[in-house]
Amino acid sequence: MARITAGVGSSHVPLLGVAVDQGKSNDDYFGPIFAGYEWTRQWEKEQKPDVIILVYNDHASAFDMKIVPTFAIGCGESYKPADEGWGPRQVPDVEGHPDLAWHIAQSLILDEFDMTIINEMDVDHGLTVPLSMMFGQPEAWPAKIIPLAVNVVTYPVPSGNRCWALGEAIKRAVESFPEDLNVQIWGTGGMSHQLQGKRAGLLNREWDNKFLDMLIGDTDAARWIPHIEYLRETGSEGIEMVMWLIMRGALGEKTRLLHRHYHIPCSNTAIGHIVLEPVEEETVPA
Amino acid sequence: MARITAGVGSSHVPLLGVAVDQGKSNDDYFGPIFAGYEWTRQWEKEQKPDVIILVYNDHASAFDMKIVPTFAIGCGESYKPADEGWGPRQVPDVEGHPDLAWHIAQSLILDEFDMTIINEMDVDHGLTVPLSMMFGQPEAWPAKIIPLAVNVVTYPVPSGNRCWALGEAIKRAVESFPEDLNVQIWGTGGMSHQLQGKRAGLLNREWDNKFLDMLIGDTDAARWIPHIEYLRETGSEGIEMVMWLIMRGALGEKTRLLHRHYHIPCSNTAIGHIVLEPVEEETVPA
Amino acid sequence: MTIDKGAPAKAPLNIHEYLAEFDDIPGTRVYTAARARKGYHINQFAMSLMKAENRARFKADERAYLDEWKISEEAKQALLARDYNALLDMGGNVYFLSKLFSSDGLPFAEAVSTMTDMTWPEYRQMMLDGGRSPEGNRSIKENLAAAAARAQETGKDN
Amino acid sequence: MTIDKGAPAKAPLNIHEYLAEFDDIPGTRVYTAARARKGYHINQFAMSLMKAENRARFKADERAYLDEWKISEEAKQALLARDYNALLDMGGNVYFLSKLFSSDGLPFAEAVSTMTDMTWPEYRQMMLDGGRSPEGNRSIKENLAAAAARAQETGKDN
Ligand SMILES: [Fe+3]
Ligand SMILES: [Fe+3]
Repeated sequence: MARITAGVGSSHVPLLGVAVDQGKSNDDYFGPIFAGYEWTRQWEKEQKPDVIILVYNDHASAFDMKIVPTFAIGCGESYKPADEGWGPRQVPDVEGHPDLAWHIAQSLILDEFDMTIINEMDVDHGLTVPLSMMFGQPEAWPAKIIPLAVNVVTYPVPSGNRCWALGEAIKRAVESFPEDLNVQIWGTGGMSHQLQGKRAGLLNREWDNKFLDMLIGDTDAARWIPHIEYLRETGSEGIEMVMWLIMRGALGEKTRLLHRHYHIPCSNTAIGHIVLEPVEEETVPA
Repeated sequence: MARITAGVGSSHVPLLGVAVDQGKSNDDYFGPIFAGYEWTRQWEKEQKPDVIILVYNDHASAFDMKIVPTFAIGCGESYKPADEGWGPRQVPDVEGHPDLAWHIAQSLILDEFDMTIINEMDVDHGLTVPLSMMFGQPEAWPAKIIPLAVNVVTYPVPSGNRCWALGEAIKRAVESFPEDLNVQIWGTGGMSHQLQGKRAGLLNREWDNKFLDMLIGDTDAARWIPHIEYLRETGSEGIEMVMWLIMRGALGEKTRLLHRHYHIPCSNTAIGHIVLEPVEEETVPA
Repeated sequence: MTIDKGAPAKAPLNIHEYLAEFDDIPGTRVYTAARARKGYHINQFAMSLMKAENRARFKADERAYLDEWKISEEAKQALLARDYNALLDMGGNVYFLSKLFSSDGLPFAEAVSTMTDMTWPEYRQMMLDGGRSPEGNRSIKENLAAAAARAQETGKDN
Repeated sequence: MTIDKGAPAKAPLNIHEYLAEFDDIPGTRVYTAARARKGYHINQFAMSLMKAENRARFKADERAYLDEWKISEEAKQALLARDYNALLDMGGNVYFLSKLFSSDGLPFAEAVSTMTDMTWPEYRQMMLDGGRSPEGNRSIKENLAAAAARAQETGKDN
């Protein structure tokens, strides 16, 4: 049986990709950011996940205004890095896991989530930057990836509750896949940032850290945070944090903290990073 | 306030479009089919709906296998008839109602339906044939149309319960739109038909009529019919009837029958057609 | 006919059970993920015929047009032969494949009839007579059980 | 800061209330349906710059390239001037518009700084110093109420 063994949260700022690609990750500006990912890189080498369900948002790259899916799951064989205006990132193609992806997609639809199935698309920095942060610059990414793209651009984006519930359903789906697979789920985006207007540059260290606190243990308070609170407290693009709730929901009732990192600033953004593992209660088989 | 004043169910067999477009709707074969729509044509002339929420499925026309949305709502200004292999139907373009469509889309997402928003697409016989059946051959369609495309091609398609619940949410959304609009909702597709394999040509008069019965009055039994039952009893393409449940769900707890018609065969398909109106209970304002 | 059984089936079905039931329907291929994946390029090819310029190119040289697609030789032969049952077995779906028979100018019913064991006039007559009955067409298992029961009955009679 | 209030907000919000709250955030345009509709072609234009050949054509003659799009003269002027605040007012969204400043070779933070009342070095320094504080940046109404209270306070003192 496949199982979700860990959840990872991480910002996915495009500049981090630039830093990796241009070999700047040890300089004065980036050094402290990347230092906070060192633990995770080592840990990932030991964990060797087979598949990562990578929750991210498409930043108007694969989807233009012609079609805006709320939840889109990538069931394809592979995905190329998108050209976001300065040419595609020179990173490996992303290999999918169509068997598990289709299984999850089918299970979610049966479970009354109104998924959009994607077979071909390019993936932007929202997906490739977390891979670079966690895996560096390998010849090929060391795990298969199931992209799960969430609309956090056009309002309303899905509620925190809906995202958390989707995570719960993903957990059920993974656990009903017969093959023995070590599956991680990553929630990316955030933390506080605002990329537009006179309020641009807003950061909120205190709120971000309370949010990280809420992902640990058995509270589900974070699923009830209304959108307006993200907007007021964490800037207009802080709403990306709803995607972390999908990750958290997929870890079950209780989590244990393995690693945590927070740094201000990176470009316009507060960098947050967390590694969690599910704490399974002893259950009597049904 | 906008309100849903009626629901219409109808098959959307492509051959009916051919019959209209080639002026054959009075011949021996088509005459009895079209006769059953006469009542509705007169009634629509009196009703003059402002907007029709037209639930249909795209038959691999706007959406190929690259992207398969479960529920897609058209928020665009207008839509052209699709070229399904023999050139586009020579019928008027379909004018949208972006104000109401976006309002419904936003409300549904807030209500935790994971909608895909569509701004540009062509519409196939699933949408244009019911317009021809209800309105004949006008210079321009006499109502604005909000296309609601449901995946009934790639399995799993949405459950009957989810479709019915979507209808209920559409009712709430329409009733929270401030403008005074007469809105109808149409559910199209079906009834029994199988377009593939050795079992092709299956029709089930008895089951289809029980299904029609279940749309009338205050029963919600139809929302619980499992997919396998549609497949066994009504042929592989009979599953299109789940779309009628969205229409039924949007009419509220109770309906009254205004018109009903059933005819076998049209091409490979059983033609079913029903007109319903919601029976509102007297409610004390909250 | 289970339509009027009252109990709501609210518990979420397991996807494996859900899919397994589909294999029990006689003469029917339900377009599941497995089929969608297998027939991906067949179906994408068929949809390409929605453009007049592609239809023209296809008609001018069917084989050359097919060679542009990631399709097996077997599938290309089935497409050239318009062998729709073979194409269903290879993951084709009729809503996609309809673009091919529409390009050929074939009516839906006539194209569909080629998948049955009837001629087009026979199929057409069956439809005029009320269509194919669901009796004996609902379940492979039920049909086998019924056949076994009949065989036993016959055995007893002997 | 309402993050730790316990009560789950389970009742579905009305969309009008939901959207109305967005207008209360200082210096922020939330990308609602209204903005998405207004800025549709501005945003679609920006996305077209994801193709190298389109970038080349745009750079060769910006005006000519813009004239291929259903965009108002005002929006064209704002695009030519890289006036991102004006573009936000016209329904532009930064995730789309980023394709324009990326084509220009401008880093995200520098492009974003042009929307504030700071120079790029000032903005950069603000970020290094911990970013813009949420204090006084949460709510237009709260800010007005606070200003009114201060004014009254000042009045009393006199
Ligand atoms: Fe992002
Ligand atoms: Fe249909």
